[in-house]
Amino acid sequence: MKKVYMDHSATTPLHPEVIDLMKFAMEHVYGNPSSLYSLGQEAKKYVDEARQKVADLIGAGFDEIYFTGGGTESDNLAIQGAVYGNEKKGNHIITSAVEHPAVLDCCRNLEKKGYELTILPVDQYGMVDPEEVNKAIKKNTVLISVMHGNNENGTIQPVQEISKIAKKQGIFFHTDCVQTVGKIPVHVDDLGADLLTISSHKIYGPKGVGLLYKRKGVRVQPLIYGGGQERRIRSGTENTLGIIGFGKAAEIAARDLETENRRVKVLRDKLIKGVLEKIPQSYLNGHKEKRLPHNAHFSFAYVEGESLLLSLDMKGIAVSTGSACSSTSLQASHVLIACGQSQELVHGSIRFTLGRDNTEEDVDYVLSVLPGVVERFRSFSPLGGENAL
Amino acid sequence: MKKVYMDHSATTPLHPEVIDLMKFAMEHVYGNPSSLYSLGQEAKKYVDEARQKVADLIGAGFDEIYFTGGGTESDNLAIQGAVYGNEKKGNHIITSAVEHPAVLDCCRNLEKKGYELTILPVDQYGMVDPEEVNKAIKKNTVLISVMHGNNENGTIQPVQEISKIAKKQGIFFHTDCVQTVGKIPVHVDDLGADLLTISSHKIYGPKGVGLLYKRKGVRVQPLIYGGGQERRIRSGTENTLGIIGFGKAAEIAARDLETENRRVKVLRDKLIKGVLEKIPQSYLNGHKEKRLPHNAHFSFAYVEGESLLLSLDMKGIAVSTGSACSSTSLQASHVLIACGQSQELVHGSIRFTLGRDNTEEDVDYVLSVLPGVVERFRSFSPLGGENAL
Amino acid sequence: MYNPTVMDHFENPRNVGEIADADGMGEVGNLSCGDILRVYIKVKDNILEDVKYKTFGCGAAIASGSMLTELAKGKTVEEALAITNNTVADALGGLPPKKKHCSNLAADALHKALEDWQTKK
Ligand SMILES: Cc1ncc(COP(=O)(O)O)c(C=O)c1O
Ligand SMILES: Cc1ncc(COP(=O)(O)O)c(C=O)c1O
Ligand code: FES
Ligand code: FES
Repeated sequence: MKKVYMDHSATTPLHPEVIDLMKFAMEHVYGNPSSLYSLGQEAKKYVDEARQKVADLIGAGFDEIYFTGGGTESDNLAIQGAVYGNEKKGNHIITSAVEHPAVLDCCRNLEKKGYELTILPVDQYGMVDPEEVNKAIKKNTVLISVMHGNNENGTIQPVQEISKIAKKQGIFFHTDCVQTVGKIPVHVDDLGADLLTISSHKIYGPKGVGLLYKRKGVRVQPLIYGGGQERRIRSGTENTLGIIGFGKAAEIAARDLETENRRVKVLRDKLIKGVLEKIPQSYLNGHKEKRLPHNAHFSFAYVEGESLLLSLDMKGIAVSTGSACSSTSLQASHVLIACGQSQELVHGSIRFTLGRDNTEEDVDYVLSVLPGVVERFRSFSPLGGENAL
Repeated sequence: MKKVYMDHSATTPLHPEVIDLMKFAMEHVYGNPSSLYSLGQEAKKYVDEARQKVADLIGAGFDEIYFTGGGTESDNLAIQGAVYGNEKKGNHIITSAVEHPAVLDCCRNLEKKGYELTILPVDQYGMVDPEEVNKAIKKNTVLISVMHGNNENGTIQPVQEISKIAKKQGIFFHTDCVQTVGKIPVHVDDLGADLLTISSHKIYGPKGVGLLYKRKGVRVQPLIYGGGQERRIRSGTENTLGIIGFGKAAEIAARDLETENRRVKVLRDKLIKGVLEKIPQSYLNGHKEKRLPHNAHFSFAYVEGESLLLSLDMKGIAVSTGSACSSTSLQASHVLIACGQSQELVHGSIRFTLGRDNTEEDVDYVLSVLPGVVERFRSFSPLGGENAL
Repeated sequence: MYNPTVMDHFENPRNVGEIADADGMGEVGNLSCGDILRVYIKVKDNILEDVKYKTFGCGAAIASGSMLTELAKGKTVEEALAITNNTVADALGGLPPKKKHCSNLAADALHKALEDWQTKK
């Protein structure tokens, strides 16, 4: 059966060049980078090379990169770290309603602990209005966290404008770039970020490793104490193998950024056009232009996402959904709801996220399969047709 | 040149069987375990298999295992998590003076935040007296954390007796088993642990992955919030590759525990005997019998550890030292100091930790090289000889 | 961690030892931080005819002592007084940041030895 993986925003396979380097490292790079003898120093050299590569990818300094156990940890370190590390500056956090749970749940937990939290609303595309940021700022605001590109509907936020406002008021600005890095240019100075999150496994590197960019001079309290690795910000023996793979993935992401994403965007546009043409009552979620080049996110009226997902899986197509039925918490996508979408449409949402391995044939295959699957579930549905909402 | 790696307590090379499985997983297991389609569920199956293997290794239930980013994170999650998660029970923590920094610095940070901390003294071997634990307990004691085996001098603590005391008083008991698992039997019920830490890279698995065992019913607050992975205790996309390697390493550790450690102990004993015989004014640190089977830790009067380490490295021998000069903080080993050793002897301490790759030839090689190296540095030293302290 | 020059001086330290009839001796450091360095000098006609050292310290301390003796030997007292920790570290091609104090040890010990010679003179 044909296999089409279109869930690259969930995770990506390792790039073949990453695999090759990691295979080498598994056999040859086993010292502890903190050890003084040559085997340890050799491992440190590899870790430092990777650090330089990820720094180069985002225009950061070598010393501004802190490796972590993933994007989620980096978000938590940025937010908890900046808040706990700057208690004298204030106790109010601003974020948006469409953030990843790694940001949103972290902030909500701080709210439970007594910090003040403002969650900014978004428009129908999931976009934050910088004017709202301005209005939300108080004397005690210490941190603003707004993501660069949304993991569900692909909308790109006006991060530059928001960071300018933060800077003017002397407030730290964090941005989650897990979905944008390797897809669109991410440069710490262009974005005006004080803190910035990246995860390796979204750019064809291994899972379980990520980084926090921390601008020189920004105070962050560690989440994890111990041996003092990563210049005391993140203790724990370095995940050398993961970091080495991450470094290679970053190098490739920088090298192939333009060509690959131009290629993927063409496929993605064909997919969007085809779906909206072929399937009645299908809607594109997220912003039309200001969106990630690999993201096509739809809601289909009268069908439920998990069923769609499972049927597509049977046909070899891997995608994700914002349906409540599919989530551990049985709650529908907070992103689509924040965009004002009805619960019913949210339940019928499907995300396609393209990547390096996808071809035009893959898109044609999806376009040949999807309409029939949607149609079939609609024929089961008590909604729609005569019973239309 | 001959290469002898004798720093297995710092980290271990990947076991060949672990490498094989990880090579397979790199190519074939790339789904996100949280994804519903088959590729994701396949990844989940691998993660679950690994979870069963690590659970079996320590006699725990499948649902009592929480994967983390390493031993350091597990220690922090156990301690911060238990303290923050049980604020109503109390705010006093008991630990020992010889814990790993992942425990000690984590506890010290809580002390700064207003929690009460008792750091138990140890005897000359680094052993905690259970009677001291009893005396230290207060009404508001919520957690006792005492490690199983020491990473520096190899001394094994009377963990069973301490956990019994904790249990009687209804206090949670955490034990760091990073150094003991795979070396001596570690069973959660035998040890009486409510919380227990293991790290993968000390048992021939990959770095950057570890686990927290949490007995059913013990409340722990997460350090990291987000997608709710690891049953909400540790969010973040699972480090599938690392977890798969860890699982395999655990399987091998269980299988080879007895034979391998009997073999290593014979070599280690030969090393200890040889060193003490051949090198005047050399001292064995840690307990003679109650010690890890692979650990030989010495102090040599009148020489400095970092120089010794570098000279041994030039001869292909990798070891570690507790000398202040070798540490980032320029502070001498807190473990040896807690054992009452003089600063000067601490500076001359060298740790040999043997492992699977070591042979009797390796020991003979060390014994042929070490006395000369020590002698040479003694001839440089302003201490000793006529200027003896 | 250390550059090849440092490693060379570590492996083959120059002028290790004591001078039995030294004209001056200087020792710095203390055991609590593990760093002790002792310098012996022999002075004739205002020239440092011989310089030797002993140390209980790390690789950087051993290399710094060795480099110091090479720098100081044959110099006038004035020239020797002008040797600083930076002179030593630079001659070694640089030391890791946290090892800068080890080169202090060497220069300071030399200055103490010169003081000792001065007071004995
Ligand atoms: C926007 C965003 N932030 C954070 C994360 C979390 O990263 P990780 O999966 O490495 O924990 C993800 C992906 O899951 C994401 O899409
Ligand atoms: C006793 C002990 N606890 C905790 C750790 C930390 O584990 P990790 O290196 O996986 O962070 C180590 C090793 O460094 C250790 O020896
Ligand atoms: S209908 Fe079954 S979970 Fe929604
Ligand atoms: S002598 Fe201790 S760090 Fe150099």
